[in-house]
Amino acid sequence: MTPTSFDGLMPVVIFMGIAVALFWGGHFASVLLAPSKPSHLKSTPYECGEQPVGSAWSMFNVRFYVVGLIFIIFDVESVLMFPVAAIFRELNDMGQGAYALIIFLSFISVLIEGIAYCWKKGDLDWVKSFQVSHKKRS
Amino acid sequence: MQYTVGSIAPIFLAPVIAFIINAFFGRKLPRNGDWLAVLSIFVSFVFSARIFGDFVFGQFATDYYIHKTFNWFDLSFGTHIFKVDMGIYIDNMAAIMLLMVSGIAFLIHLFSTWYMDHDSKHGRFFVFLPLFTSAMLGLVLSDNLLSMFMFWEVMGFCSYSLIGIYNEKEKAGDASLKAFMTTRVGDVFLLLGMVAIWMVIGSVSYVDIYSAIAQGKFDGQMVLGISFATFTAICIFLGAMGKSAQFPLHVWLPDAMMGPTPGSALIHAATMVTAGVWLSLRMYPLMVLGDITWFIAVIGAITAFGAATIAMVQTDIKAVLAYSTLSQLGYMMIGVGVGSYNAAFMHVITHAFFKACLFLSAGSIIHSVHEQEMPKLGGLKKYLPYTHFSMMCCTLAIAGIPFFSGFVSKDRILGDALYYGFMSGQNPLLAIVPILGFAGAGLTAFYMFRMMFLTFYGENKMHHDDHGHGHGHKDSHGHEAHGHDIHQEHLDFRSNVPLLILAVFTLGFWFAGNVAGQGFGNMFGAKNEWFKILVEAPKVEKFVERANQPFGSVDSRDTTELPKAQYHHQSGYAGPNPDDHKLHTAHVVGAGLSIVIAFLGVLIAFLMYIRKSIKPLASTFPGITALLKAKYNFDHFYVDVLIKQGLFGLNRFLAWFDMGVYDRFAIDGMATVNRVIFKASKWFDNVVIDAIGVDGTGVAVNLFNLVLRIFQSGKIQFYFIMLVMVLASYIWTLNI
Amino acid sequence: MFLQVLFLLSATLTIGCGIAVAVTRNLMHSCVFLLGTLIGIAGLYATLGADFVAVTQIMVYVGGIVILMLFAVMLTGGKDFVSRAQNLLGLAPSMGNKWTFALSGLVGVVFILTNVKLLMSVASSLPTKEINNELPSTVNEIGHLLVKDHVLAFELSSVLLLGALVGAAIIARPRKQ
Amino acid sequence: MNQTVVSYLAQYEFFDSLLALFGGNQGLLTFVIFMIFCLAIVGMCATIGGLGTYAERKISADIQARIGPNRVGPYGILQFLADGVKMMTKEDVMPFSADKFLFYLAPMLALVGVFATLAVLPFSTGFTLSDMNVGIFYLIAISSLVGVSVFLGGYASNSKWSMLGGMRGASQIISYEIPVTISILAITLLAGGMGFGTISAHQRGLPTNWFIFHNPFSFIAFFVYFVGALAETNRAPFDLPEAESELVSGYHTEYTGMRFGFFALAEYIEVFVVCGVGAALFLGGSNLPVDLSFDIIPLQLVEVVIFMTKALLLYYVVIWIRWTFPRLRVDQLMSICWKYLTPIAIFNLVGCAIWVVLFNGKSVAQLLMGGGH
Amino acid sequence: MISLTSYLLISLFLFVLGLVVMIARKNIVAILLGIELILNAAALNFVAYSRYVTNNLDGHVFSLFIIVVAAAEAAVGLAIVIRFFQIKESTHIDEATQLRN
Repeated sequence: MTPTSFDGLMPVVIFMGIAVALFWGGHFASVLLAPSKPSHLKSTPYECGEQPVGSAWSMFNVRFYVVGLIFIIFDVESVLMFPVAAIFRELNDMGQGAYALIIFLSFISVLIEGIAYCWKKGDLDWVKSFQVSHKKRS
Repeated sequence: MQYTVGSIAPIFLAPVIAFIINAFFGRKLPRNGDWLAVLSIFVSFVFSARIFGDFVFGQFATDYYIHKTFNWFDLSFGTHIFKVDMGIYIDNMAAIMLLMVSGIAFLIHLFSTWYMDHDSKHGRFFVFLPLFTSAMLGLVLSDNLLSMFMFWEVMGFCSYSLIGIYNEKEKAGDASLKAFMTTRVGDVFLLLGMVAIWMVIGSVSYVDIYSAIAQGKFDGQMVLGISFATFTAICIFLGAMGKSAQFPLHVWLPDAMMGPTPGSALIHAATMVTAGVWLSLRMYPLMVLGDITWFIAVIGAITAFGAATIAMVQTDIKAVLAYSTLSQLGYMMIGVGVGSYNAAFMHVITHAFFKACLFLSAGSIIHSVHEQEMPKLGGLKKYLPYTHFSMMCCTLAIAGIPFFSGFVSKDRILGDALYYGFMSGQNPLLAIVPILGFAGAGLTAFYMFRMMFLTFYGENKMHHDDHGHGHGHKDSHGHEAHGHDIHQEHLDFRSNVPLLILAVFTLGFWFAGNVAGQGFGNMFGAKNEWFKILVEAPKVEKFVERANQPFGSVDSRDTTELPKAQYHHQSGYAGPNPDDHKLHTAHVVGAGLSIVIAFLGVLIAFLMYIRKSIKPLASTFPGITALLKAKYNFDHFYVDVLIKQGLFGLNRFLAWFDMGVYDRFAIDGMATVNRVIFKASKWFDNVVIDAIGVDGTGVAVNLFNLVLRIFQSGKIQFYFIMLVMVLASYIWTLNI
Repeated sequence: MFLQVLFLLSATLTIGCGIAVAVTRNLMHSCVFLLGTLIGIAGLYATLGADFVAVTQIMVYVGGIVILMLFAVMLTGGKDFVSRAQNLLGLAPSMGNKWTFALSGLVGVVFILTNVKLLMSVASSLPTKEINNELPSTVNEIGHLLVKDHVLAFELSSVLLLGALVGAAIIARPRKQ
Repeated sequence: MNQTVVSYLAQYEFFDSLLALFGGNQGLLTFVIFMIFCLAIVGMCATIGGLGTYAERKISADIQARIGPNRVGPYGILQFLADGVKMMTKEDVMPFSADKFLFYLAPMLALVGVFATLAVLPFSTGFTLSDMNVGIFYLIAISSLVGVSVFLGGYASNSKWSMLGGMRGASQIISYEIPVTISILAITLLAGGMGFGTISAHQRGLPTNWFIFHNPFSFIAFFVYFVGALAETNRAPFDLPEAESELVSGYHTEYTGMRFGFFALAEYIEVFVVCGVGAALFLGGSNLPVDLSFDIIPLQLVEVVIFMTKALLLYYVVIWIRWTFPRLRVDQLMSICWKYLTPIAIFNLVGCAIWVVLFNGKSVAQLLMGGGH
Repeated sequence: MISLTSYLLISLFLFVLGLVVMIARKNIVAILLGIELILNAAALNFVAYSRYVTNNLDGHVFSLFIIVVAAAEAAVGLAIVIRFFQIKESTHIDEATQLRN
C-alpha cells in the first residue's frame, strides 16, 4: 500500500488550518479573559500624545512602487530560472552542459541588463533619485 | 543535389540579420551599416544563384520542387484537427524569382549606398531596405498562404516606412498612410479568403490547396449564393489587387514615389507590387476553378490602359515611371487572366529588370541635377552618358521594341490576349482586353520616349535659370541644390555600374532564347527557350499524392528520374488541337501589330518633342489633359466623395443628431424619460394631442437616441460588452 | 478523499473571493480578496498535480502582483472617485453601481450560457485520458520543455520582462516638476 | 509531492497494525499522523518562539552586562509564559478609524504564511512532514504572505507610524526576497532539484560535502542568504519597519494583546524557519556525519537533534547580530539590497553554473581529494 | 474523481467574474484586478486540459508564460495608473479621454 502522492499537500492545509484556528482561538481567549473598557481616547491612533490629524491613508512616495516594480520583474525571472536550474546538472550529465549554460547565461544577462538600467537611472537610490535625475538633465 | 534547410534559409535569414543588427546597432557602425545590408543581400544572392543553377541548368526535372515543412503548432485533440505547418516551397518559378529578387535588390542596395550618402535618413533607410527584401524573399519561399501573408504584411509595413521615410514632410506621411490603408483594403479580403479556404480544407498550404482542387473538395460548396471557389478566388484576387495596385486600388502606387528613389525602385520592381502578381500566379488553379480569369483580365486591361493614359501627361520623371509600373502590372494581370501564365511570369521578371533600371536611372538623374520635373530638364545626354545609355535600353525594352525583353514578354501576353479576345469564342465583350492592351502598348512607347526626349535631348535648361526654381521637392539632400554645374558622370561601381548591369538584362535573348522573341521563328533553336520549359501553371493532379518532407531533412529525392521537358516550338503550336493554329496566328499577328504600334508611338513622340512638328497633347486636347492630370479624379473621389461626403457626412449627421436633437429633447437622460412619461400619463386626459405631438416625439427620439449613443460611447467597458455580445451571437448563430 | 476536500476548499475560496472581488466597494478589500482567489487557484493547480505552477502562482501573484496592486491602491489614494466626465447612459457616478452591475451581470449570463453551449458540444468529443494519482515531478519536465521546446519563448520572456521593467520604470519614475 | 512522513512510517511494520486500528481507512490514518506531527511541530515552534523572546532578552543582557529577566522561574526562564498570559489578558484595542476587516486579517495572514512554511522544513530525512519536489521554492513563495500581512497590518491601523512601517516593511521584505531567492537558486542548481530531500542527499557525510563548502561561490551565497534572511524577517540591523526610535513600533504600533502576540510569534517562528532553511541548504541539514546502512526511528531523532542544533546556532547568531550592529538607514538598506547583495547573488549564480559545467558538479573537497562518490 | 468539467466551470465562472469587474467597475485598478481574474481563468484552463486531455506538460508551460505576461502587464498597467493619477487626480476610467497631457 502506498499513500497517494497528493498527501504531501495535507500538512500544508493542516498547518494553514492550525494557524487560522490558533488565531481565532487566541482571539476568543482574549475576548473571554481580557477586560474591555473602550473609550474614544484609547482607540485614537497613537501619535506620541498628539491629536492625529487626518487619515493615514494618504498618498505615498512613488518610489515604493518602483521598488515593487523592480522586485516583481526579478521575482518572475527567478521563477522562470528555477526549473532550468533544477535540471541544470541533469543536462550537464547528459553532455549538454554548454547548451544549458548558454541558455541560462543569456537569460541572466537580460536580468543583469535590467538591474544595470535601473542602477544607472537612479531607481535603486532611495533618497538621491531626485538629485541624480536633476543633475543628469541639467 | 542535396538540399537541406541550411542551404535555403540564408536566403531569407541573411537580410533579417542585417536588419536586426542595423536596427539596434546601425548608428554605431561605420556608414550606418549599409555595407552590412549590401553584404547580406549578396549572401542571399549567392544562395539563390545556387538554387537557380540547380533548377535551370541542373538535372532537375521540370516539375521538381522542394517542399519542406515543420509543425508550427498543433492544437488538435480528439477529432478536432487544428494544426498549422510552416515550410518552404521552391519550384522553378520560385528559383527564378529568388534570383531576380535577390539580384535586383543587391544592385539596388549597392546603388542606394551612393544615392543615400550624406542623407539624413541614411541609417533608417538601410534598416528597412534589407527587411523589405527579406520579406519578399520569405514570401517567395513560403509554402502556404499564412506565412506568405505574414511576409506580405511585413512588406506592407516596410513600404509604409520607406515611403514615409522623410516623415517631416507632410506629403510623404500622407503618401505612406495612403499606401498602408489602401493595401489594407485588399488584405482584409485576402485574410477572408484564407479563412474561407481554411474552413473548407483545413489548411492554407499551396500544395494542400492544389490537391484539394484536384480532389474536388471545393466543388458544390456555396457561400453567399456563389460558388465557394469563386468566392475565395475573388477574395484572394482582391488582396492581390491591393498589393499590385490594380485599377480601383491603384491610388497608392503613384504616391509611393515620395520615398527615396531606390526605395521606389525596390517597391516598383522587385518586391512589393510583384507580390500580388506572384500570389495570383500561385493561386492560378483556384482562379481558374473559380472562373474569374475574365475578371482578372478586364481589371488588368483597364489598369494597363488607364495608367498609360495618365502617364502621358505627367511631368515628373518618377510619376511617369510610377504610372508605367501600374500599366505594366496591368499587363501582368492580363497575362494571368488570359491564361498566359508563362508570359505573365516572364513579364514579372523582365519588368523587374527594366523598371529597376529605370528607377535607378531616374535616381541617378535626380541625384545629379536635383530636379525631377521634366520640363525643366533636357539635354542631359552629354552629362550623363551612362545613365542615358541604360535608360535608353530600358525604354526600348518597356516600349516593346524587338530584341528587347519587354517585347518578348509583353507581346506574348498580348498575343495570348488577342487570341483570348477574338478567337477563343469567349464573350465578345472581352475583346476589350486586347484592344485596351494594344492601345496601352502604343501609349507606353509614346510616353516613355516622351520622357527620354524631354530629359536627355533638346537643350539643357538647367544652366539658364539656376535660381528660378527651388529644390526638386523630393529628396532632401544634404547639400545645396543651387550650384547646378552638372558634373560630368564618371563610371562608378556604386552609381552607374548597377544601371549598366541591369541594362544588360533588358536584352530579350536572356529570356526568350533567341534574338527576336516569339512569333518570328526560332533562330537559335527552341532548346534555349528555358523560360517556357521551366515555368508552367501548376498541375494540380500531381500534388494529390505527395509526402511532406520534414524541415530538417536532406532533400533526397531522385532528381534525375524525370527528364527535363523539351519545348518544341513548332510542335507546341501544331498539335492536334485546331485552336493551336489559331493561337499561333494570333501570336504572329499580335507581334506584328505591337511592333507597328510601338514604332508608331515612338514616332509620335519624336515628332512631338524632338521635331516639334506636332503640338503637344496639352494644347490639342486641354480637357482630356486636365482629366488625365487629375488622374481621373480617383484621389478626389476617394477622399472627397467616399471619405468626406460619406464618412464625415455620416459623422456630421450623427453629431447633429446627438447635439441638436438629443440634447434639445433630453438633457437629463433617463430623468427626462421618466418626467415625460409622468407628464404624459398626467395630461393624457386633457391634452392628448399636445402630449403625443410634442412630448411623445421627444420620448421617441430620446429612446432612439439612447440606442445610438450607446454605440458611440467611446467607453472601453462598453466595447467589452459589445465584444462579448457579438461573440455570443456569433456562436449562437453559427451553431458551432 | 483528501483531494476532493482540497478541491472543494480551493474552489470555494476561488469563487467566493472572486465574487467578493467583484462586489466589494473598498478597493483595498478587493485586492485582498483577489489574494484569496489567487491562493484558491493555486490550490486548484495543486489538485491538478501542477505543483510547480501552483507555487509559481503563489510566488508571483501573492508575493508580487498583489503587493504591487496594494502599493498602487495606496499611491492612488484607494478612494472612489466621481468622474467629471460624462458617463455611459448618464449612469455610474463612481466605481460601479447597481446599473453597471446589472448590465455586466446580464453580459455575464450571456457569456456563461454561450460557453456552456460550447462546452457541451466539445465535452462530448473530448478524449478521456487515464488519470493516475501518482504524478511524477513536473519540475524536471517543465525545465526540459523550457530549454528545449519553448526555449525561444523562455528567452523572449526575459526580454519582455526587461521591456516591462524599463517601460514601467520610465512611466512611474518620480519626475521633477 | 512524494516523500512524506507517512510514507516514511509506512515502511515499518507497526504502520500496518496502526492501519488495522483505523479499520483500513488509510486517508484517516494519514490525516491523524499528519495532525499529530503538525501539532507537535507547532507546539515546538511556539516554544522556540517563546523561548526566543527569553533568549533574546537574556543574551542582550549578557552582551550589555545586565542581568535580564530573572524573576519568573529559575533564571527567569518562565518569563515567556508570563508574557503569553499577559498578552492574553490585555485589553484588545482597535483604533476607531481602522479598517476592521484588514485589522483582523493581517495577523492571521502572517500566521498562515509562517505556519505553512513549517510543512516542508526538513527536521530529518524521515520526519520531514512533506518533502515536495518544489520544497524550497514553495517555502519562499508561501512566506511572501508575511510581506502582505505586514503591509496590511500597517495599512489597516490607519495610524501614521503603522502606515510608514507597513510600507517600509513590505518594500524591504520584497526587496530582500530577490537576493535570497537567487542565492537559493544557486543551491538548486548545485543540488539539481528543489526538494529538501534532494538538497539534503547531496550534502550527506562530512562537512566538506556541505554546500557552503562546495565552491567559493556557494560560500558567498550563504552569507548573501543569511543577510537577506535577516532583512526578510525584519531583524536588526534591518529592523527598520519596527524601528523603535523612529517609528514607535512600526506596523504593529496599534496592535495590542493577542493579535500583537501573533505578530510576534509569527516573526520569531519565521526567524527559526529561515535559520532552519539556512542549515538545511548550506550546512548539511539533518545529515549525520557518517553514512549508516540502517535506518531506525531513534536515528531520525538524532537527526532532528542535529538539525535543531544547527538551526538554533544560527538563531543565536541572529540574536548576537541584533545586539552588535547598529541599525541601517533606509537608503543604506535599499542600496545594500540592490547594489550589493543582488549583484553578488547573480554573480554567485553565474559562478555556480559555470562551476557545474567546468568541474562536472564536483565540490572543492572532491576535486582536492581526486574524485568523490 | 474530480472531472475536467468542474475545472472548466470554475474557470468559466472566474472569467465571467473578471468580465463583470471589468465592465461594472470604474476604477482602473479594479479593472486591472478583473484582468488578472480573466488571465487566471485562462491559465487554469490550460493546466486542466494538460492534465485531462493531453499527455504533455505544455499546458503548464503555457500557464507559466501567462503568469509571466500577467506580471509584466500588472507592472506596466499599474505604472500607467499611477502616472494617470498624478496627472488627473483620479483613477476613474472615464477620465481617460485624452491621449496626451
